[in-house]
Amino acid sequence: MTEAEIRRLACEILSDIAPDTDPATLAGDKDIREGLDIDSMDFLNFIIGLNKRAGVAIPEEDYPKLFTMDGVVAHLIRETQDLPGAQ
Amino acid sequence: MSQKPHLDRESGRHLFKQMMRIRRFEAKCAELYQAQKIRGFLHLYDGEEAVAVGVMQALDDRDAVVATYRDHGHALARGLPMGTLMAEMYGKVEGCSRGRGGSMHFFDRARRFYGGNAIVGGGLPLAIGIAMADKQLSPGAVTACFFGEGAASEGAFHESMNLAKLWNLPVLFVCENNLYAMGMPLELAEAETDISRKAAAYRTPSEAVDGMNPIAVEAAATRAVASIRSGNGPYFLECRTYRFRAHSMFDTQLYRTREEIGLWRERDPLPRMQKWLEETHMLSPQEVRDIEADVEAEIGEAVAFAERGQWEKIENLERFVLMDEVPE
Amino acid sequence: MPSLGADMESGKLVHWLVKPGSVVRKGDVVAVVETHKGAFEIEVFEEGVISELCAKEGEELPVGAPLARLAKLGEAPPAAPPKAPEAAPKVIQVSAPAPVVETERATETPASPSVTQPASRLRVTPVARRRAGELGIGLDALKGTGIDGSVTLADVHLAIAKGVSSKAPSPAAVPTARRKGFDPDEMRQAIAAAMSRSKREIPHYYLTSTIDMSRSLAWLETFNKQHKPEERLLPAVLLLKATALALRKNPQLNGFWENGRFRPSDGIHIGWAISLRGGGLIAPAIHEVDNHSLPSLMGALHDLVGRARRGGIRGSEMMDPTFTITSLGDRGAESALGVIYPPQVAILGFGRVFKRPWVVDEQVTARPLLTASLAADHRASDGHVGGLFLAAVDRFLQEPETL
Amino acid sequence: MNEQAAKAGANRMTYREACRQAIREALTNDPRTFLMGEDVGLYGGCYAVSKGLLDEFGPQRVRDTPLAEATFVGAGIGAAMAGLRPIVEIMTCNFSLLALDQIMNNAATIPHMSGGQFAVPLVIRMATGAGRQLAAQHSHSLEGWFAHIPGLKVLAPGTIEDARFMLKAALTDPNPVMIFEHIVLYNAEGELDPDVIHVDIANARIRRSGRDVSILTYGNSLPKCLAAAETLAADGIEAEVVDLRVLRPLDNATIFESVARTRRCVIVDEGWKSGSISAEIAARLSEDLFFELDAPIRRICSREVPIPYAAHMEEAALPQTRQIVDAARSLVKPQ
Repeated sequence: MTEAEIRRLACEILSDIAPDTDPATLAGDKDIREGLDIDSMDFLNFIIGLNKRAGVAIPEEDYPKLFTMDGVVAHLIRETQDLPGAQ
Repeated sequence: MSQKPHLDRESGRHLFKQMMRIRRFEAKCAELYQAQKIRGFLHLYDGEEAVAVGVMQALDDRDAVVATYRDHGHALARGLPMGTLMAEMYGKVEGCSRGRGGSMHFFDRARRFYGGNAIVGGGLPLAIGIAMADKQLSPGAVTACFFGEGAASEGAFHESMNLAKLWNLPVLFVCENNLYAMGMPLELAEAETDISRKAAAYRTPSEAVDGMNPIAVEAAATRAVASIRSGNGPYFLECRTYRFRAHSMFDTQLYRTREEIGLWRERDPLPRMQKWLEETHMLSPQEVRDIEADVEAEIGEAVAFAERGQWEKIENLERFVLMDEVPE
Repeated sequence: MPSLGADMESGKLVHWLVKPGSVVRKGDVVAVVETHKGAFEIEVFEEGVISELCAKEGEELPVGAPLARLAKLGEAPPAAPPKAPEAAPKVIQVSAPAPVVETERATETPASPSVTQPASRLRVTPVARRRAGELGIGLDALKGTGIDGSVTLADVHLAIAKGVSSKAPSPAAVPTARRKGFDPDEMRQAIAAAMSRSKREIPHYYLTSTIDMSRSLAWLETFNKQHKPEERLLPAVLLLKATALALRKNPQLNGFWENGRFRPSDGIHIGWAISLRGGGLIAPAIHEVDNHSLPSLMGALHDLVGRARRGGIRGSEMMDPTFTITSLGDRGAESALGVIYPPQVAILGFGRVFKRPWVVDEQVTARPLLTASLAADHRASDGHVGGLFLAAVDRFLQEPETL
Repeated sequence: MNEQAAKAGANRMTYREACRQAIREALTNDPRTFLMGEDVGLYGGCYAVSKGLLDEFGPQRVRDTPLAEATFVGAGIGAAMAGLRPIVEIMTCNFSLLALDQIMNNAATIPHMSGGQFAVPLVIRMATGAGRQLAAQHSHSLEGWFAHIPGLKVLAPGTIEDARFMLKAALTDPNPVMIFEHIVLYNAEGELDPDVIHVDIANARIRRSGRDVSILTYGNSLPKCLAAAETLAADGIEAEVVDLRVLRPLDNATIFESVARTRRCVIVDEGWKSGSISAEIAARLSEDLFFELDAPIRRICSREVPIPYAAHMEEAALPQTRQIVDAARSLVKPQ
């Protein structure tokens, strides 16, 4: 996946979770949980969404890498490259 | 039967005690069935004990056993602990199949007991496969496959007889011919009623033996197993026997007469064996009473074990439908 | 008008889902009522035939006011309701389309391939009906462009774009509103009322205990490692289950203070405090928490939080809690001393898990610690019970594999 | 560029070849594995899948059986219980009915009935489906029946990749796994990604993404659905094609996620409609996803006749691309 695709996907999932926010305006290094005021259930839903829609495995120990949008992008780029069938 | 079995005091006593364990255990089962402790189908082996006890004498630990739904005798003679069998019939989790099998489906991996199978003829193809695996992984091991004469009507019987010989597999076929497939008399079911002759069509050596005589069965089975172990392929034993009780607990036996049952009763292997052992001074009346007391105590413990047992938790209901791994 | 909570004084009947003559069974949803906590589906608890609708849609009624009258099945309504026009012969009328309308529709839409439904019935797809309900859009106003003339999700969104009248308070807010009829100001008022009453009437006592979470968290880590994200558990479910099991041992904290005495509850239904986006708080029940496995509890919690935020909480879920938990989660404060939600008699607050020094085998070592704070009603129990309860919660959390 | 093309050429193969390579790999890697079935050896397999393997591995590992489905399938079960990892081939799924007793009463029940003491790590492969004018006793799609049975896993490879790698995953699984290879797909050719050496047997796969309607399918209906999606795209309809791959246990999560997103669903299944796997999926969607649906569920299945011989009748009896296009379009753009 490209960076833009990942950002779009992440924002889509997040706006479903926090419909009153605009995740696209969130600074890349800002903690998403604070920025959008989401709790651990919301964050789990975010992980589930990423796992399903991007098809990447996200073990629990990697959660902290996904606290910021920059982190999400970096992690997903790396993971989707390793994915079988990736172009 | 004209064999001169070598029978010492110890093995005579063993055969007698094993048969008594089965007989008394099943009498207890019938009682517990009527008290509604045991449910489902309950098929008693009463009268046929000599077959299982005699055949098991010829087997050792490396061998495999495939049984029928009338499997209490096979399981006890093979050494499955009586308590786990009783617990299984109670439906308890301590049962030999964790309460999922009941009377017709005893299993024991450690003793290579591949199950009571409640599809007539259903165990024969399994025995073929087990023997194939043993031939590769455990040369010298024999698979003893029990089935009734009713199975001889099934296609799987003929397919299995054919494959066993075609592939020269170490299978001991043990036909327990008790003359009735449920209520279907042999002569109404088979064009050739001499079951042992069917083996000839598959070029498999066969013998018919007195299934009411454990010594004769043991002798024949020993010969058969020796032949199989020496690489000659399958062997077929027809054990001519009789069940004294009904097919299952709910059977009014319209298909046979009291007189017929009475005639066979005279050949009941237990009193015959007892008489013979006493006459030859291998067993004193006191020793018989001691054996009875042992057996009763074992049954008492088995029932207590079953009573004490736990019910499988319903959250485990779907456990083992799909396995997480192949058990070692 | 049923009472859906201690802080509810009145409610507005939004929708009738039945009409005179409808046959209803226990558990059927018959109406939608809007309160300051959002809209709730109202269940009926007896079987019968609706003989009269007393409340009109849009009407605000005090708790206790009759909404409708129910006749026994097979019984004619006691007296023909005075103003009901088509009352008399047909008491039970399941679906009786007027023939005129039928022909009208039949000429309007071409013969449809699926013929099982009467053509006169307004066809609305399930998702469109749900969304319209959430947004307060009346279905009758919508034109269906979907298969067989059905109203689809697109039709609902189109209606909003065109500004079709919505029953929601402020039309401008509709497209982003995710809950039915929720008004932050009203909810604030309601919370104020209930909490004031609690502090006024209930003599609270407080007990605090620090719990070493290392075993629970380690167990959770192992479990989650073996499961896909959607099957993973949050620490919250361990807290819920441990609390429920501790309540089983200490039933004096599980129930209600009513008419000057404590009434214990048979089931353990824990109210889980959920903060709503944009402010506000509700604490609907998870039923029979002690009988759930952890995965099933996680499912229940996930479902409940989702519905709370979408506005799909049922009235009974608001009425049922026998005990409340407020858990501050992983970004919260150190501890939470709760205010009891009357008529319940206790509330347990969990703070955030912090790594702190802790003495194990005479050695100081870093451990993840959690502060559990019980606020309980001194009329119903004494501190001794509270202490036993907190100790039990701690003990269960030390044996997560048994939860 | 040339190098790349050469590399790609080496990985181009038929579905049949992929099946054969999978078996060869299994026989090479595990001495406990053997292939057994009617005409798998000397004849080379009814559909030529195992051609050449007898010469390579010998008659113990590639074992011709007499025409005795009940017993050679049962023997596979016994051998699996006693430590081997057999691959049993049933020539065509119509013949599997002769072994149904063994599959249902032994393979699927013994692990549970023995309280977990015995596993049946067995793979049963068989040809399924119609499209070669083989008439009613060689053309049926019975995988949906087997998908009814708890204790079995049921796979339907619809791509070269799955034909190549599902067997490996199936042999690693401790349970009886049935693989249904579609007779029309055997000649299908495709490119194998050299980096993929493993596929799972748990998940459905989205073979084409789209937002307007989900088309759920498997086996030889997959290429038809992909073709339908192309046609629909020209019409501005973005169809998502979900390859079920695993019919038991069904991957609810992927199915629900897709349909919850598109809110419309067409299920394409070469089995008969009554009591089919498509019926099961439709029921699950209406049970669990009712409030997400924006249109009725549609199913395209085989007509309820024994599959006939004559080409025009056979074609009329099977799901065809045109019907899939029409069904999907009617849900997205009714007029």
